[in-house]
Amino acid sequence: MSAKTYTVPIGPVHVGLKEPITAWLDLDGEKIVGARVRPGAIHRGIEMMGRERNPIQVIYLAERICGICSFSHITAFLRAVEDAAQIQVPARGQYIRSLVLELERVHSHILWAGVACYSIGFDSAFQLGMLMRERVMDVLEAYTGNRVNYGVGTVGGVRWDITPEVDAVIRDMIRYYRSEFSAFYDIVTQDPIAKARMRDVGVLSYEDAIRLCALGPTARASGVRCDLRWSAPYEAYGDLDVKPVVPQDYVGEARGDVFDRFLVRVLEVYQSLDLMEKILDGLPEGDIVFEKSVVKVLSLLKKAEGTGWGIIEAPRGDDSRVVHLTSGNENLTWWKVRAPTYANAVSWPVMFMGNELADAPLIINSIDPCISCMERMLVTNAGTGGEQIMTREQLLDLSREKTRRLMPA
Amino acid sequence: MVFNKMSIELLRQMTDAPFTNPFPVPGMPDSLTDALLAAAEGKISLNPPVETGKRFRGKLAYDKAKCIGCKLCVRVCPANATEYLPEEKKILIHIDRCCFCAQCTEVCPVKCLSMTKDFLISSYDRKEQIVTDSGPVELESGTSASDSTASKTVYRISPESCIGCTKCARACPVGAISGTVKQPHVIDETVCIGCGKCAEGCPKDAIHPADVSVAGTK
Amino acid sequence: MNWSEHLPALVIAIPLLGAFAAPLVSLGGKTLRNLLLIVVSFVTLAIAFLLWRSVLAHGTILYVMGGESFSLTLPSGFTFPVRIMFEIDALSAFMGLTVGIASFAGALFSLQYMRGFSGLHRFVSLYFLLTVGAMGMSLTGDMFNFFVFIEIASVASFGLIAFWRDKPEAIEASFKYMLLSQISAMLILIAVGSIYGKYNFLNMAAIANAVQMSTLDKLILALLVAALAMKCGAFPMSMWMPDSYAESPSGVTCLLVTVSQVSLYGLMRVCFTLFGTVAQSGFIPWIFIVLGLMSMFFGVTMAVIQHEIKRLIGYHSISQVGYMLLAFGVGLAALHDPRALADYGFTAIKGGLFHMVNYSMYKGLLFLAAGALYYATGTRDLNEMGGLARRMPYTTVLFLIAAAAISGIPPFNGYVSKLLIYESVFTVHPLLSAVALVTSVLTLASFVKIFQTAFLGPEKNKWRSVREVPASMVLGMMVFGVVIIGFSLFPSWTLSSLVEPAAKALIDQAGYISAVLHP
Amino acid sequence: MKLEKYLEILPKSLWVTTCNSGSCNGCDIEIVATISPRYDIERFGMKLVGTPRHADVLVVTGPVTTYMKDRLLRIYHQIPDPKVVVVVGNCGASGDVFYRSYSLEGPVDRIIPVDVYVHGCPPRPEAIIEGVAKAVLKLEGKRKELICAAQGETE
Amino acid sequence: MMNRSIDYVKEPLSSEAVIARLEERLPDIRIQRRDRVGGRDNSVQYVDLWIQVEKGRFLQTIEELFRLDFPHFHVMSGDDVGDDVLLNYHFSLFRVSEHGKRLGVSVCVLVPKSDLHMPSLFDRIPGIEYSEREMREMLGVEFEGLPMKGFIFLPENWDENVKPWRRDKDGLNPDMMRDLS
Amino acid sequence: MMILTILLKLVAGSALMLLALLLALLFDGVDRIINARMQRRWGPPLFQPFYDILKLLGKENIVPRRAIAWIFNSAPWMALASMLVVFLYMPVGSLPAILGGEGDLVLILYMLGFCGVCMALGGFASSNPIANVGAQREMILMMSYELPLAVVASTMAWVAYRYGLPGEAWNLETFVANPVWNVVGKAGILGLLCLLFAMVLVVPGETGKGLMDIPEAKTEILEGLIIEYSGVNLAMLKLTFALRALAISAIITVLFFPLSLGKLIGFSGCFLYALDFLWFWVKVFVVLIVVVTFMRSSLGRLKIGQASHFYWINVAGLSIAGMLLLSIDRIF
Ligand code: SF4
Ligand code: SF4
Ligand code: SF4
Ligand code: SF4
Ligand code: SF4
Ligand code: SF4
Ligand code: SF4
Ligand code: SF4
Repeated sequence: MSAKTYTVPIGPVHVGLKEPITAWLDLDGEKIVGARVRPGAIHRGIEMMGRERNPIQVIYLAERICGICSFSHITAFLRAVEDAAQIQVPARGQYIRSLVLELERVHSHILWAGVACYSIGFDSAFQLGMLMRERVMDVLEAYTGNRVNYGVGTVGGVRWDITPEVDAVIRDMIRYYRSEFSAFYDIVTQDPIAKARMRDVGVLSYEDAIRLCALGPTARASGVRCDLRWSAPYEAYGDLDVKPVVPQDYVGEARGDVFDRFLVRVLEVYQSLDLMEKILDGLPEGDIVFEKSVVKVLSLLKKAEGTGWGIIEAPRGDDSRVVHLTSGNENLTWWKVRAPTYANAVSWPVMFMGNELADAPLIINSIDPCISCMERMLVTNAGTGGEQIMTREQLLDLSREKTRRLMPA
Repeated sequence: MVFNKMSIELLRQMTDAPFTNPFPVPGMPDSLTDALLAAAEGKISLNPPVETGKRFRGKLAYDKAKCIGCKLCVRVCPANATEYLPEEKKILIHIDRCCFCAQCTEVCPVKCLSMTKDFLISSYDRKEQIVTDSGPVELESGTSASDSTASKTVYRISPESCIGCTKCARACPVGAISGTVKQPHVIDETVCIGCGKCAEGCPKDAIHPADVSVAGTK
Repeated sequence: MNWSEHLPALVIAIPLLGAFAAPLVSLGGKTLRNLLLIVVSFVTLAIAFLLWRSVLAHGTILYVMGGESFSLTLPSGFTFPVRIMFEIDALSAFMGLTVGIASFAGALFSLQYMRGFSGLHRFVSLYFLLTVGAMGMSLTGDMFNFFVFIEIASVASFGLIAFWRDKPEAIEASFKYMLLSQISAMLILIAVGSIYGKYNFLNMAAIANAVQMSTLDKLILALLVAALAMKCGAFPMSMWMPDSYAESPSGVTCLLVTVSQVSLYGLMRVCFTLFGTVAQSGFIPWIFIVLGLMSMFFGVTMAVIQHEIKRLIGYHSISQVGYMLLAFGVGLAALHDPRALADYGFTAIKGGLFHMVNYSMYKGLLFLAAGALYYATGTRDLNEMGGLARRMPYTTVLFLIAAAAISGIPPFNGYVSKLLIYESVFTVHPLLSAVALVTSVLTLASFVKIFQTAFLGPEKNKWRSVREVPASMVLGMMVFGVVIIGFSLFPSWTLSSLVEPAAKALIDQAGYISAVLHP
Repeated sequence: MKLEKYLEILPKSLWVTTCNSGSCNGCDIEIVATISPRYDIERFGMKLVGTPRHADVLVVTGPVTTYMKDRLLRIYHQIPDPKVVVVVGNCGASGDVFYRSYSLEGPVDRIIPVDVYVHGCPPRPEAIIEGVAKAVLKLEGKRKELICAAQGETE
Repeated sequence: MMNRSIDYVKEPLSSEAVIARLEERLPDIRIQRRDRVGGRDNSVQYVDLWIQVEKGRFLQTIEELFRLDFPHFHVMSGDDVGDDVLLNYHFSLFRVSEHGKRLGVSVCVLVPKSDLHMPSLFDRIPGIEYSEREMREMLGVEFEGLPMKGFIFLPENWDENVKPWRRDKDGLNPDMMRDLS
Repeated sequence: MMILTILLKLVAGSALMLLALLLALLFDGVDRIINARMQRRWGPPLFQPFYDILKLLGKENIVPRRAIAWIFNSAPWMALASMLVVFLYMPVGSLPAILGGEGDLVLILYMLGFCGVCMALGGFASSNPIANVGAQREMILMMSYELPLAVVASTMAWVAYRYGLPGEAWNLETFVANPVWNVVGKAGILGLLCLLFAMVLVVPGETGKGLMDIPEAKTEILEGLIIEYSGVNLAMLKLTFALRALAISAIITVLFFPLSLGKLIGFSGCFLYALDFLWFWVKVFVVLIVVVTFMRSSLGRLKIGQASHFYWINVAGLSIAGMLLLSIDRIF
């Protein structure tokens, strides 16, 4: 069936500071022959907002850059602040930060794997993944008090300590995943349909991954052996031996397709389990924060002057923050947020080319931008039949009228 | 091809009990209103939600009487959720703006703020959610980092730097600072709650925090 | 004298007269010429109808040119007829009627469609000549005449296909058509010559009576089958079809479709009537079956990838012809075995014949609708069109009717004829009906595609000003539309009074012979 | 169908579409969690649908960026009447941590009428379920009023 | 430059060697070395370099980095500092080589407001696209050789002349800031 | 007499169609519950699909401004009607089909196809690019599974003819009266199994679920061709989807599982009819659960290219193998 090329919009509903994306795909039949990407639908001006707030307030703002790798965001931010103000985090604080980072990675990767299944219509696998994810969510809640946006980091350390109970819960969880997660892993990686849907789809070659500065699992799936936990160890990772997970070490070759990205992520779940165990075993005694009085921290930061750069390996790739503090100003002078998707999104057009429309959500998803965007990716531009758009006032009128209809006087 | 691993897993899962937590009722009742009424009268029992963690941070509770109006919570609140009432020298909390970070409870020098376990908060009108006073709250331990420690932070004035501008005395919410104009001021460490208000306004940067161990209570 | 006796002559003479009168009448102005076009084609249709009625009422009609009596076939002392003779049995009349309808509808349509082109008097002449050719082929009872009429039709077709002489594609298509026509004409001529050489006569009934299955006869049969299969557009000799259908003016295309059906009719006549039971043995039926399957499948798969509307429809012609070949092949295979014939052979033939007339109708309508689209938008490229349903409601509905018919959507006539085919050919092997079913679905899909790209979808800005085509064009389409709906609403009537007599006539070789030889 | 009869059936089959107008995703993953086995909102006859045309409930998260404002309105219009709007998460209700910016137009109730707010940042899945239950109560309340009004007329 | 094979080097240089090399080749740059410590014993885990260069030397600096390794580009940060706009390009070298050997390199350039132009690195490092576009729309720096000019973050109907991060008259009006709640 | 028969058929026909509608919805509920349980979820109430439909009936029916209204609005009704009509030609248990004489397997296949076309047309008529994509996929899918379907149907008819089953070859009642399994030889059994499997694999395509949930793919193209539908139209489409699953399962049941419980126990007369009537629906439900619910739960979705490859090569191959085996069985 030769068809004319036509354009289908994807997005723009997507989440996070820099990640929201609108993509217009030029299709020839089902084949993508052109792609334009326009991020910024959800540009909230976070960097601007930060200029009017003090670092303590910005922690929670940074946390809400995105709720999935929220702890990565704040760790990167805190490291930048600590770099600028020359603050040294106590070892126990560093270990706990690493621990939460790994917990977050587990939660994020499992979620991603589930959603990837969801976007290929493999609902049962999605449900299975979600079911398994609840365990790490429980652990996060038990330790931090929240399932999402844990609020556990603060300048110079963390806010809550790992108590023996928490320790037990985490070890329990590690055991659970060690025994149960393989079910999910096997089901998906051995499923012929899942394989057919993910193999050789959205390929990003090794060279392209380098040129386009791809990060994290996206780059690793293309065979780039990069992992900040290894090449630039931060927090406790210097004491832990982290090996970048690249597909060539496991299946012999790295094709840089969605399947490889899947593989890298699920394998990293296992890696994280090992890391967590090591962290718990080696947890040093001592303070968890360099100064527990927030007020004191604030006055210290007020005096600090300098630019700091924090960079860490978030679940999706490295996450950078640059922060500038000026002495005498309690608020940030400026800061720069660079979430991993921001970098990985540049690779989308390359990944799209030559694939089918059916692959588009999967490809978008494959760099793991944010979850849940998928089921409404295309909504907003759907049927933009130029319907009349009303203002809120008109809407209120209408709704009053509706109420009147509903309630005959 | 039809019998992939998933199908076997599905058959297995068929035999497992559902993982679903049937909160509040397993399915939609004919009339939810009636069901809730019945539950309120104790005729039927509702299923509880999945239990929250020990450190769970729910809706804020505010003990207005205890508040000293130090505005520290306002300073740290990332979400603009605490509003200072200058006439009363108290605050009120917009729960609809709060991000449940517990930063205010941590910073509050008199611990008049606390996070409850209440998370089933939804409303038809978000202004319903403003907390003005929830009365005295029993504090649980372990809700904040500074709780478990045996020392407290107080502020001290370096007499050599102080020019006696009186700003700090006027700022101190608990009236811990005394002194006369153009004379170095002094802080009563037993009264000082370590809010840092005084240090904030000092033109000479003469006030600095110090940790003291608390022997007794208070 | 009863004028109705002369119907066979009239049905040829009137369009012929029209052809010669056209240049003269055109001098009298446009209106007069148009009037001529309409009146003559309508009269032809009317006569064809009357002819058919009378055949149904009175049985096979013989009309002998230049004889003492129009029905006297055997001049005294002769054992075989030597005259120019029309032998009109139910099948011929059935074909004649088809030609009449197509000619009338095409004429109506062309009236407006061709407006604005020069040399229209030539067009009218050629159009009538084409009608004459097609009509003659259906009615004649003489091999040589058949050849002559084929030539008339071919020559008229060249002219008409290349009517837009400034378009190189048209010239090319015409050339292709000419080449193929000439080859097939040549083959026919050789065959006819051989027959004459061997049997010394050309009358079909007489040949049928005399034929044995000698090597020469087999050769003759092969030649005729090859030539006519080529003319009717069976795979793989079908390359001319999409081109010439695409390039000729639409009013003509619908008639060309009928001409190809008449060629198919010729083929059937040759196989069933001329050679009859002697042909069914051996592999002739299988040739038809295989050709049919290939045509079906090839035609439709080629069609699916086209994006030029008339070419696309042209490719469907190939696949539709495949159905008929398949049906006739199965019918032919069953011809010698009365039980098989009763079980499925006759059904297959009925299906084939019904499909033939259905095909002429809906294909004609499709081409006219495609012409209407071209008329309105100036393009035949589907990719250019879009959203026209809002602007051209009549064309949309008529196209939908034709598309439903060709895809065989119940209860349209196409469904009935295809059903007859499926439910008979499967007995030979299930694969036959499976291929037919698949072809049908592919046809459906392909028409959904045309329908959606041209009529549905977002409206393109450039078509904002498009308007429905003029009334006469709509009327032309409606002629077909009404016939299709009629067939669809009264399938049993159509089958029993139109198709069945024709089918009986086709298998009734003895009847055909005896009508001439033992009147 | 008579409205009160209809309002009896509507709460049993609420189809939900979500719109993220600039949220941090925290709420969105909790919304996804509600369809996961542990919370399984399908128990209440609810399901997530892909297009606003099929939806009865619009769940909005996020403080509404300028870019998303028109899209949000458009989605709202695409939902056939009667419809319910639920704001999940405080950033949609009030801006939450995003309270001052050059590219925000929210909160949601400044753009479209909102029926129920679910507070939390993010709310737990149970809180979302409870919020939807509130929406159901609201619908049931309307129904009661209708029935009362009808009885009042007959008397 | 263009036909250099695209790969990362596997044998890293030490930070001292890199500093020496850069200082030798580019006499007027200022390099600040920052050791990042961490872990149980607070040892140096990795090193960041902060390099300050004149605008005129910028491309040459980048060339030098290319000679060392393909500089992986992270992000560009920047601010309006009065008469100039400060741009910090954050790169890293040796990111796939050895444990702890990645070298963060921030190249800081002051771009005078009188001539807000920078050479684009897009042809060398395509991954820089978003950052350059962002700096263009937020701070008003034009990158020569960057083909895409559309907004990536600001809404479509944004006034092209307003650069949100500028602190002068080109920046935001106070009334453009909206309070929520 | 004539009029009486017509009247009787009218009543019986309407009743059967109504029953089919109810059962289709009921099965939808069962399907959702079983699906949920297999995923360790609680699942919706059994009558959820009824609530959904009732609700949709009361909702506003939006016709997008750019849509071609008459096609957009009529397509769902036509689709539903074509699916309902199928049941008139379906023998239920030992009861003959209500319009058994007038239509047969070919007509049913056509109706299934026609239903797909109607939905595709509706999608096309909504002038939404995504609906367009969905509708195109629907058409491609239809073209793909048609070959195996056609092969199965023709082969079954051929079997009926060649093995001399009493009754008309294409008529479904023929298969009910004489189970094909009893007449064929060993190779034939194997062939029939191939055909059965091919047919089972066609089901996801026909119902658009599971691995063939391509035209509506929620997470790819947001419900695809039904994206613009709402209100009553959407209700009709939902009913159509449910009926499609029921219809195709009923066909499988009739062709391959005609076993009559009533005859087995030796019932006759009214009892036979009543028991077999129930038994028939039980069989259909079992078929549905296996071929629809279980398959859709355990498989992900293919891409349209893969789907048509799958049907044209794998499933068609399977069906042709079945055909050959049966031919061999007959000849030797
Ligand atoms: S990458 Fe995704 S999960 Fe991470 S911050 Fe960005 S939006 Fe959130
Ligand atoms: S910090 Fe505590 S005491 Fe101070 S104003 Fe806030 S609530 Fe009151
Ligand atoms: S919990 Fe956080 S957001 Fe809420 S009032 Fe306290 S400081 Fe503000
Ligand atoms: S007023 Fe304060 S600063 Fe000035 S001399 Fe006295 S003590 Fe020192
Ligand atoms: S103690 Fe107080 S009053 Fe005295 S000099 Fe210092 S600030 Fe001024
Ligand atoms: S003395 Fe200073 S720190 Fe202490 S309570 Fe008063 S203002 Fe706060
Ligand atoms: S504010 Fe500073 S300078 Fe003023 S009185 Fe207090 S300590 Fe002294
Ligand atoms: S309410 Fe909080 S968690 Fe939810 S989206 Fe908004 S910022 Fe994120």
